[in-house]
Amino acid sequence: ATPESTGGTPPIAVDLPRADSDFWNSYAKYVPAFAKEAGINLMTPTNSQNDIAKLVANTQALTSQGAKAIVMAPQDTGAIATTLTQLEQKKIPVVTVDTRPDKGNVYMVVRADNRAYGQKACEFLGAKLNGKGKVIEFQGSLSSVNGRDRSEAFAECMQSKFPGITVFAEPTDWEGAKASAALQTRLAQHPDINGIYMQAGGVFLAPTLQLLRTKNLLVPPGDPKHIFIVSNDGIPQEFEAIRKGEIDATVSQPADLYAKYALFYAKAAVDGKTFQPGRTDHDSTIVQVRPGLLEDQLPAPLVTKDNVEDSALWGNQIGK
Amino acid sequence: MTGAPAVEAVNTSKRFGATTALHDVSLSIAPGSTHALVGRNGAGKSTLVSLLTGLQSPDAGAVRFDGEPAPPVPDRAAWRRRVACVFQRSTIIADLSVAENLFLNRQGDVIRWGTLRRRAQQLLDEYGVDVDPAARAGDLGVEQRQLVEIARALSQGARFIILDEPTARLDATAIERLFVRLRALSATGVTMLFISHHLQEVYEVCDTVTVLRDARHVLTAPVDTVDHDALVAAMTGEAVGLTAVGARPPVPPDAQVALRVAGLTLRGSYTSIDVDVRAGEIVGVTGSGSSGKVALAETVGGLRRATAGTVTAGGRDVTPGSVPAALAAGIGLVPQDRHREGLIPRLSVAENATLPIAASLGPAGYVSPTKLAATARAFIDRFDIHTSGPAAPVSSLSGGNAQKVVLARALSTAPSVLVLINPTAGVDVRSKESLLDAVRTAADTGTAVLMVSDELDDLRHCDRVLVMFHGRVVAALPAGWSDTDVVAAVEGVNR
Amino acid sequence: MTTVPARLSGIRLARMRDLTLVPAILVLLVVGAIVDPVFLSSTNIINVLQQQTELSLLVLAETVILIGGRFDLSLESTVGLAPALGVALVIPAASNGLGTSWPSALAVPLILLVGLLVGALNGLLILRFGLSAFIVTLGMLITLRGLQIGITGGKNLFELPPSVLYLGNATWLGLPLSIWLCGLLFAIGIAVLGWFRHGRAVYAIGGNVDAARAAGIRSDRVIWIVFMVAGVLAALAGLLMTGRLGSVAAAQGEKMIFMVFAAAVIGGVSMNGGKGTLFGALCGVLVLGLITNILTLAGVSAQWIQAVYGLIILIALILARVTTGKAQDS
Amino acid sequence: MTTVPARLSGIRLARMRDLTLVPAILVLLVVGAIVDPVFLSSTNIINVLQQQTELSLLVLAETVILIGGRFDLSLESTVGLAPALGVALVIPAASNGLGTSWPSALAVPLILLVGLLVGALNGLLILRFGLSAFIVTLGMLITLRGLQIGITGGKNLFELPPSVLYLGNATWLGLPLSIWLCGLLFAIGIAVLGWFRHGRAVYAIGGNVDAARAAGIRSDRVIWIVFMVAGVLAALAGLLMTGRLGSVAAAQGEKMIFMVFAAAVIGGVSMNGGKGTLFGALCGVLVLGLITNILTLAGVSAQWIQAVYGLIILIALILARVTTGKAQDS
Ligand SMILES: Nc1ncnc2c1ncn2[C@@H]1O[C@H](COP(=O)(O)OP(=O)(O)OP(=O)(O)O)[C@@H](O)[C@H]1O
Ligand SMILES: Nc1ncnc2c1ncn2[C@@H]1O[C@H](COP(=O)(O)OP(=O)(O)OP(=O)(O)O)[C@@H](O)[C@H]1O
Ligand SMILES: [Mg+2]
Ligand SMILES: [Mg+2]
Repeated sequence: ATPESTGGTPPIAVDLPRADSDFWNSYAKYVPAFAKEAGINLMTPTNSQNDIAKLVANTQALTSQGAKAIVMAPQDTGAIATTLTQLEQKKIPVVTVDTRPDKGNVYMVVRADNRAYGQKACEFLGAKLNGKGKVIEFQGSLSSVNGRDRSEAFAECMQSKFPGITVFAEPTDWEGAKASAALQTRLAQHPDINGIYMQAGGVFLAPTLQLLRTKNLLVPPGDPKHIFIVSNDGIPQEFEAIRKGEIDATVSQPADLYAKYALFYAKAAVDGKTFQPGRTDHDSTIVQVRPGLLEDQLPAPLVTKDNVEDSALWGNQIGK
Repeated sequence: MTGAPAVEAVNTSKRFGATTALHDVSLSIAPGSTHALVGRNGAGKSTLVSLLTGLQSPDAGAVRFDGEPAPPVPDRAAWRRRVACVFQRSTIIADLSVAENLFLNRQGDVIRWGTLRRRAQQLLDEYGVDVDPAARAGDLGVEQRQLVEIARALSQGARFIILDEPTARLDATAIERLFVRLRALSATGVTMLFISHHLQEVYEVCDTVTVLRDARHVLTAPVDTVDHDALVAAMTGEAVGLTAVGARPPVPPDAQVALRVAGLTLRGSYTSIDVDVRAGEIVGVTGSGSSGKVALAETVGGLRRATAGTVTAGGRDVTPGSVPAALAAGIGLVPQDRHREGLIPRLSVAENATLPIAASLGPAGYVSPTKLAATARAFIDRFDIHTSGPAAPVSSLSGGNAQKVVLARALSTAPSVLVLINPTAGVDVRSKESLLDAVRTAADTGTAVLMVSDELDDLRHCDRVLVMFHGRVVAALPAGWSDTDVVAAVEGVNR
Repeated sequence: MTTVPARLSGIRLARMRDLTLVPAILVLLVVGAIVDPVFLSSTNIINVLQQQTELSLLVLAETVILIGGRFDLSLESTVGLAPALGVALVIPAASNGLGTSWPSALAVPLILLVGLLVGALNGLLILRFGLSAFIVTLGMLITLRGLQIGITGGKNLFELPPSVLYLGNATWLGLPLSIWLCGLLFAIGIAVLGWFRHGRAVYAIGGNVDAARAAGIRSDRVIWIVFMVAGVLAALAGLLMTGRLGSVAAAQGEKMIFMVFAAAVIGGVSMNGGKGTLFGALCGVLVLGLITNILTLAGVSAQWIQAVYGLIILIALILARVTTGKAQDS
Repeated sequence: MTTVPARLSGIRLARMRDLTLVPAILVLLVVGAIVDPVFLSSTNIINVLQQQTELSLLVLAETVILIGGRFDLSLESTVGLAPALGVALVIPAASNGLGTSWPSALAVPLILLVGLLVGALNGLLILRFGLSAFIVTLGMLITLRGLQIGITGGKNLFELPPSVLYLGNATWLGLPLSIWLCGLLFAIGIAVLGWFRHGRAVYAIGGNVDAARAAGIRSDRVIWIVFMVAGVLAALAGLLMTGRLGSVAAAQGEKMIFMVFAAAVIGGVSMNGGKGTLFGALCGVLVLGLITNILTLAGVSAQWIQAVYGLIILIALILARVTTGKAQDS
């Protein structure tokens, strides 16, 4: 646990948000690789198992052990305010990944815009359905900010741009079984559902495909019975499904870039560098969200059959 | 007597922690004999039973059946072929039906409920138990449950049967029926071990008697060679006979009425009961199993709420159906079943005995440990409770000693009215005396006592005895009654 | 005291306790039909039943354990671990397998075996070592879930042998196989608990273990077997879920145990042992399934759905209490 | 039958049961010190203690309820709902408040009041209506969490009045106030349960409610009060957590109830009522806290940490069993 003597470089700590999601496990795999590449003295990553109290405890332990910068991905964005204040007092810079704290300052936020995910999904479905039809949306949990951002953006976009589309928003608590049950029930009620937006491919992809398969609804896009599906995450299995024509698109949430730039900014913070809002050298923009809070908004491309073979997509690099 | 003894305990010892429950005890029962095992509470009788039934294994010594070593402890089936037992503690499973309890684990691999119920009905009829085989066993009264246990043990077909205080919860008729049954079984060559604190029962059904005292074997002899006093002397280690019940001085007619029960009715149990108990008076109440006497006492004690009528103590009406109200009105209660509502097994003797007076053991609800221990020690001395100390959990006491704790608790509040339900059930002769003495002492100092009991020995201490039948008082016998008067009234025989 | 009315009321009471939830179910059916006519369509009813199959198997297992006077929280993680481990042993390392690549025909037996072993281990710790069932199975719950995450690296397993998918997917005579299976297992369970000596022994043990022992019942052995059967049932539930959802999710089964207890206890099974029936528990499962289905059909807003769900459970409970007039214990 | 050794051993045994976990704690301290010297630093130890304050208050509440022979699962959602509702009533609608904008001095009393009301409602349903405590409080758990999500729309509340933040944040004499507070409350709890009439009544009720009633204890009233006190303690835990984390999270308290039971039961509290001590339960809390801290310091890989955690709990349990030699019940 104690930082190895990597030539006395200051140790940088990473806390992983959860261990049971394909997306975050990919992220976890990228972290040590990029750390090595950047010559960072990485402490053994901790894992807060989607529990904010654990995140706080881990942060305290890492601080005691001498971390000079901390990378974290608080899934609950309100509950770290006090922790951030304490870390600020101890002059330990923080980089948050994926989420932006509601309150308190961090050195840099590295994330893709979750509202944009919902927006992109809405626009894709709206275009494919020609502005009318019935869409079922598997929401995450209301108590997750990312889920809420996606839901709100999706709802706003649908309402303003595609009023002819009826949206059934199903709360799932990120559980595949709940999504499957809701889809089954909705299909009985509305057999003419022709679009699905799932907010997390890792959890909802397999249950959805399985159910549609048993209902013989897994037909190619040309078929009038085809249900258009947009997913979110960009894991290899989603790409596979796109290639097979089982789903139509996914938003690739950049696990590799999350890891790479989180570590990049952590190192920069330790080295005393500062950043300004504006374009970056890696195809993204740094924006000032509020005074004292910079956010590097990484690109999150929509992946369809057209660009699914792009080798730059992290889902294509990681193997399956 | 030919061949090996039917049952033998050879130099058995058993310890529980620091308590020696049995010390080098040997017992040998000839085939076909009916053997009595007597001794004071805590002498080790039930412990010996647990060894003989294979529920526990002895620390030293051995058990033999027909000269052969007992089966290994895990082989319950083999034990059950050799011995059946009515345990002192209930082994009824409350949520199962009576029929199923009777044939527990011998229903056959696939159960035919109709057949099972019919067999149960036959068995119950045979023992004269008026219970529906389909009823939930937990809904039965104490004595009905006891009868079910007896019927179950006797029906198992074992050639050796142990009855650990089977009569403690039965009324006179039920006991008589049980004895008829036992004699019949005995005539067919069944061997029996019979435990009771009623020595006259020992003379009535047994041929040999063994006495245990302080975990040791004292004597084994044919019953007709030891008379009552000798038996008591062997049990207690003192060469004094039982003191005859001294007549109580008559209650002065001007003594105040401490307890007045007026027009009390509990639907389904009893109707229009009027009783006055004066300060210093002991009133007995008896009756058969369904006479409503227990329900009456429980109503007075605050455990039940009457449908009509009033209970008045010390001139004030008592709020019905509330034990705290009854306690505040000066009514103390010894409930019927010490396991169910008498004791909190894991708490200490001291805490159990002082539950109602905890408020007086320190300021602001503080319970001073020293005061608690001192109070409890006084109780232990006064009621002669055999325990390792005030801090011992009450579950480690023998049945009789546990009963004394319940009485101690009822008297702890120095009540002006004391309600007792079967106070001496399962209590040994000497303790019974000290228990009843304590009751009399309380009465002598002006406490009014209402004592519900089936035991003529208890009732003898009463100034008058009320007999209930089907929920009504049918007779009031002044002191000096003869046993037959009571029995006739209890059975509802018109005179 | 006459015996006849007593007998009548005794039987009536036992029956009634079993039927406690029937009024609640009827109310739900009516409400559902009003909410949306689709509700009563056979497709929808079959959907509800199929969605409840996994839960119902866990409830079957837990009910028997509860009747025996014990406790098992670890069932929910067996639902995840058993399929995960069984599958990981047969699929190639490239698909997140363990690299053993055993013949894939072994997958289903392996999955059930894992369940059996978990049950046996629970039994060992509880019965032989005398540890508290609650905390052993809670520790086991955490450990097994951790093992699953450790083995799979937290990944969902997507590439499953067809044998693993079959049970949760196939349809026989128009009904999902999983419904047939649950029906069969419940029928067996009801028969064993109601008419077989070994089933009755479970009631006796849960009711009064000393008395059961005195009657010659080998209580430890019976309970141990119950734990093992429960483990197998949980593994089977996991298998059905895997087939139905098409993958082994890292969080498969998570949070189910609360619903398992809810169904059993609403269905009249006592947490104190010795009391309850499988039929009642099954009714409990149905009630929960119908509530979820109706809330989905009614399109209750995501914001309030959970509060409404909780409230309805409380109301169903009160309804059951009122219709039987019996106080519930613990 | 000699009395003196018996008395001695009686006392020794009772003491021992209380000290069951002390060997486990010592082992953990040694292991922690070996893993990382930072472990024994006062900062780290204070951190561990502070992180456990909220759990320990819930454990305090649950232990008293368990000793009284009842059950409360809803504590964990009171941890979230009470601060959320209390805060939402005082903050402006713009910060996700309810729009009532009551004076912010009312926040803390309101929070505690919500806890009290939840406890009172639980008591009402369980004691007056005779419903099963398990299922009532499970229904309540779901309902209260649902209410919180409904009221806040699932959002975190982070514009909190300073009074709400104070308790979880302040430091007195170098120690977080929350640690002082927990210490004080546990001291009071231990004293009341050990030496006061009403505390002993809880043991009596849990040990044999019929006997307690027959002895004149107003068992319903006592248990009702216990539920209300427990509700207030849970609200207080929520307040501390809110202060410590700087906001009311929508999932605040989620999944804590398992740990609450784990701590209590590892600490020797029986699920059957009438048995256990607050000191033992507190040791249970410490054991869980130390294990988590050591695993973090040791840098156990994220993949395996949960499995290791579960295993260590099982081992601690076995250790406790071996050192006391007493079988644990339920
Ligand atoms: N399980 C036990 N644990 C501790 N002590 C016990 C246990 N069982 C019995 N004892 C003690 O052993 C002694 C003998 O008890 P036992 O029950 O054999 O007495 P008994 O002769 O049957 O008395 P009674 O006539 O009151 O039933 C008593 O001191 C009792 O407290
Ligand atoms: N609260 C009640 N409600 C309805 N029936 C009752 C109630 N209490 C008692 N009974 C019935 O009244 C009858 C007599 O009651 P109880 O058991 O008190 O008789 P008892 O004379 O006290 O018997 P025992 O010989 O056990 O002392 C029984 O049939 C019993 O079932
Ligand atoms: Mg005895
Ligand atoms: Mg009676």
